[in-house]
Amino acid sequence: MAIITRKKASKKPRAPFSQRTWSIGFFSLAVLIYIFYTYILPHTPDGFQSQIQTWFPPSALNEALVWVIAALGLNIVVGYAGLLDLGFVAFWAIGGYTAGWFMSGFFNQWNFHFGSESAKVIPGIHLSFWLVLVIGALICAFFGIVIGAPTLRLKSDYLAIVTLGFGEIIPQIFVNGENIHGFNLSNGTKGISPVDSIGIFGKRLGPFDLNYKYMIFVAMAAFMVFISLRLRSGRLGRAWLAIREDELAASMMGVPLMKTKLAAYAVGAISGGLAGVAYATHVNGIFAERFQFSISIILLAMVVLGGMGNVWGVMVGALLIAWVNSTGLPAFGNEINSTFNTNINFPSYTFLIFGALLILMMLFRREGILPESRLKLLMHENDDESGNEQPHDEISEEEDL
Amino acid sequence: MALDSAPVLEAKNISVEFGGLKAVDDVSFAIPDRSVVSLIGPNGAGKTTFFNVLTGLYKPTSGFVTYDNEDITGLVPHKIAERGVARTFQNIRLFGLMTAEENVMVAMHSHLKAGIIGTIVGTPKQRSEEREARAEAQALLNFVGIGKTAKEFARNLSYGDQRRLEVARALALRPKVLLLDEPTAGMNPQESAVFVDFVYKVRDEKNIAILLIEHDMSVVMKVSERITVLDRGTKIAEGSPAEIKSNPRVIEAYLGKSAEVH
Amino acid sequence: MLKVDKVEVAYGNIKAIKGISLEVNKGEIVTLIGSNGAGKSTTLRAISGLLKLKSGSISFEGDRIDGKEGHEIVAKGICQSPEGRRIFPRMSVSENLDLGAFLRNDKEGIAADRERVLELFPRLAERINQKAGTMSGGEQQMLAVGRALMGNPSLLLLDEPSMGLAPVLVDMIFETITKINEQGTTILLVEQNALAALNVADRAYVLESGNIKLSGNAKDLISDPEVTKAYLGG
Amino acid sequence: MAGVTYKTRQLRRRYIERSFATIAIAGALFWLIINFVKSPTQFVEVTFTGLSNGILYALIALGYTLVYGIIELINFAHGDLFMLGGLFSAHFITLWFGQRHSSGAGYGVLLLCLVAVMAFCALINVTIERFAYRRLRRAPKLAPLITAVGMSFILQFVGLRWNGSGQKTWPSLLPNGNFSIFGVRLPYTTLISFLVTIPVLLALTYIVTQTKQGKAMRATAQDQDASRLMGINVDRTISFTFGLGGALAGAAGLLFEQTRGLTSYNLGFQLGLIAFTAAVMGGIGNLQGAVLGAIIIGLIQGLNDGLPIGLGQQWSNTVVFSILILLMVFKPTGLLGKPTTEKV
Repeated sequence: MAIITRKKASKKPRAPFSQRTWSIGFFSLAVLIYIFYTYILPHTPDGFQSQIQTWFPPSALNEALVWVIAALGLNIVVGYAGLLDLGFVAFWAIGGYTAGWFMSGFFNQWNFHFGSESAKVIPGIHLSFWLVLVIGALICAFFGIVIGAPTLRLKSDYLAIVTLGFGEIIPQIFVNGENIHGFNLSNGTKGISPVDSIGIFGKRLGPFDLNYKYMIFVAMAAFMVFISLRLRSGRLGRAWLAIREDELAASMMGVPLMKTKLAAYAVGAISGGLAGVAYATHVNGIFAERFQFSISIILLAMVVLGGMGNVWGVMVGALLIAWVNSTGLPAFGNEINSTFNTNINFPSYTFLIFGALLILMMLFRREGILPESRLKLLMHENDDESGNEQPHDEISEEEDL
Repeated sequence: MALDSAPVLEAKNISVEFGGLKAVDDVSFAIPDRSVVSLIGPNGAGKTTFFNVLTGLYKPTSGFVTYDNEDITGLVPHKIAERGVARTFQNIRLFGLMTAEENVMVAMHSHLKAGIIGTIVGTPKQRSEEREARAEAQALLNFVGIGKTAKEFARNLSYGDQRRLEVARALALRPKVLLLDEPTAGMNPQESAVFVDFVYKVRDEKNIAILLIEHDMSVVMKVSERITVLDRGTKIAEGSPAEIKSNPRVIEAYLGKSAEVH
Repeated sequence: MLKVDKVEVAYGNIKAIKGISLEVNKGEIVTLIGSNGAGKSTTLRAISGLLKLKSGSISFEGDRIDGKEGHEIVAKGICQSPEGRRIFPRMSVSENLDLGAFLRNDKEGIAADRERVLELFPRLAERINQKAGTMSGGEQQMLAVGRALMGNPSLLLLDEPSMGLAPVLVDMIFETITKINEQGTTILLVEQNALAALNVADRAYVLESGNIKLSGNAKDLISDPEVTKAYLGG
Repeated sequence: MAGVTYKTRQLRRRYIERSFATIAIAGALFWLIINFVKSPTQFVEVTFTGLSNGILYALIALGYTLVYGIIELINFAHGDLFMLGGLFSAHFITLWFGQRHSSGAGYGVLLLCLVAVMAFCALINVTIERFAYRRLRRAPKLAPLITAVGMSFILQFVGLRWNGSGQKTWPSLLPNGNFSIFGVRLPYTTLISFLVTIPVLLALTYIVTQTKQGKAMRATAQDQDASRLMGINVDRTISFTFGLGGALAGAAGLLFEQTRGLTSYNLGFQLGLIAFTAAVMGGIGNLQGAVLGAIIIGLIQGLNDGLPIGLGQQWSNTVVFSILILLMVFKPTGLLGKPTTEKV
């Protein structure tokens, strides 16, 4: 069946998103927030300060940034390459435990210090935070490839299931890892705590140096944005987009499917690892039971709500959801309860709010808050007035393709 | 005419079965270098299946395919593509949400060398490579006559421009063989006539062989140096346009005067 | 009986048929011919309610049927044997035939029609318990036509019944089409095999690029130079 | 000769896969035999526990497979539907009808509850399909999948409000204690699991293979447009399928609540994931496959959790999901699934 004519689209293509404007905006906002918390907030009236502490505590901001880092990685996998990953929490967990192993007194049978600002007398492996970031990223990239290599041949649904299984296995290994043939891998449910603080310019950051951590996390998020944008505009990014649109045509144009998908997986995993390390220093420990399926889903929600494929959209989505989840909802609940003298447990509505948000977005604004222009077209492909599906050739692919 | 030159792509005794049904049965076929040859046949004759074997989408049940004297049977599609077998699709399969330029650049994937790190850092080498690729893409778009549409999404192009973009994209592989799957489907007679000239232009200026699957007989007869006719998976005739036109088996296959033959 | 009036159908922004009008009268065989992509199948799919119209109307025995769901249109007595057969491959021949009579409750009538179909296509009787997907193309085609007949249609739509069949079978299919028509079923036939279709049809419409280019008596069209040209490149 | 390399490559791959499978199966057999020799009665007991878990999974897995078979959607909310079924049953029996012990009246209520809970879950599932999934049938695949995840959250929320955040225990109307055959002691609950599940499975088989509605379902699963041409109301058939899956989940919910005596709002997720794995293992979309996969997974879990030489319960999920991943890698279509032809 063929297509006869095609009305020439009268609309001029929209001017490409100005990445520069966005970058400058991001940077300025980050600096402004820093100035506000460090220099202005202490001089404001107490009432205002406590309001800020309730609604926008700096620790929540830091945590939100950790989510941003991970969501940006998932965006590469889901948003760029179109591979559904439901087990992203695994990389987060692996990153976290990397920090636990190399930045604490956990392996107290050894005593090895390198670049860390912690006291030399404390046994255990103590490496510099920056080095651990690299190690965590590498380990995650390795696992990304290991899990990806045999499974990326699968069709999208199956891939989702396998990643989901992976996301269940890894945390369980850590939960049960207290005694693997006598070796304590993870300290089980007790977790690893405390984790060394970040050292920077010879200074050890204490648990209350939130503003320094903020800067570090902002820099990491900026790094992920940079990587995303650079890759997106290059050879690999084009191949990812092509695969997302039409895998078969892409392979016919010389794009190696496996290698390209693996690259997406590996880069995504790296960001998961970075987020894991950052999170470990943020909460000052690693606790196996936190790594649940819901983390994978929340990350996916961030990517989807923000606008798959658009780093800025994903960032907005991640900040918003992380904030609602950690402080927005409880603070809002307290406000309501004290105003109306009610006693509603608002955080227990998280499920409802997330569920409703996901469904309503899918029904009414599938492309997300800040969509990539192409995604908007994609998501509404078949709901034009005619509602007729585009016919396609049926090419039966053989099993081993 | 280039029919006497050595074959650049050759298929020998290809059979393809789907669940016991033979879609292609023992078909041999050669594309001489720099020739324009056509594959015709009624719907369901196995043309597209055969095409899919040449490009690696299907693996033949038996037989083999060689390209430049190298066995490429059963290689995955991207390996065949990067060696220099390019194709277009019967129902246009562009990357609709990428610009025309990006579409062409995707097909340059195998020629570009930049790795992940190089891309992130933006090494001078990577930058100049990108620049050159972009220039080459623009040149290809100009070549097929849609140079002005470089920054438009492929899906917003007119139908004829989409067909041209598909050719530009295929040419970006720097192929020695270009396989065109019903390129004039949905074109009116004037557009088809323009297309005939375009095929020659591609062949002559890019120095490549062209294999055409086509329904429009006027196009096939005008453009082909040799025609192969498939019917129900087997080759029933092969020869020059004049020979094919007067071949009774071909007339039968097309017009269905089957009673006399059987 | 069937009246298609200025119908347009689009896939997305792309118009596949651009204002087609045609009529089928009771007892006729009408054929719709044209090259690949001319919009033949799209027309049939629109009549069967699988595609939504962009504009125009379709009426059947005086009632508007455009905008109705597929199953409602079948209930009115329009059955289709679709392009590419579309039999249910993982079901037996017998089950496929039963599905053709899905909306009917008259056991006797169904049994009679089943007998009629198996008489028209004795091969199906031999394969009655075989999985439909394992049969040859020709047998699948017979099943597709037979399945549509099981709905006891007053109007039968046939989309490319000869596609990919061996010549012997092509002849057989066209003979059967004539037979079905003689038994009282009106037929709208879409074909690429123009000559064969024109031979059995009363009237014909020639489609090109989504428009009707020619129409008239089938016998006249056979000798029309334009038709010959379109099919063998003059 | 050209062409040979490709054939040998294919053969080699097949050979590697075969030997891998043989080694894996041989290893599993070895493990089973050792355990059997070590403590035969325990072996038989855990086998039955595994089986009774397996058929419970089967009820849930069928719901996944039915829905996937017909509209290719992984219905993430299905496990949570099962959870709600359990909650409904607990309230129905214990609170609304006040039955706490095994008795004649209790059995009557139990039967009544079975009907009620099946209707309840069927209704929920049909409603979900009608108001969410149906509108997304033409959207890219990711959209309905994410919607299903959202639905799962909403159902969990309902469970959370209804049940509270902790685990709740409930009295069971089933007879306590064990019976023994040939010296092997089996709990009555295992027997009852079989007594409930087998008729339900038979009824399902009957509906799908013998009735008109079942035929419509199978036809719709194979080809929606062709089904329309047969006069099948595709929307209604899909609704019916969701209803059927929901009813099975409801039955599973009741069974779980009565045999384990507990409810919890997040139970559906865990069990749903395992049941889903079972459906995939059997070849998603294939009904017998779902039952087979569920029984295999139930057995594996039972054996792993209960045998003297095994990884133990804390590794249960890891074992199940590792097997799933291996299976996906070597046989992506599942045990009974057929290679799909993808429409591209």
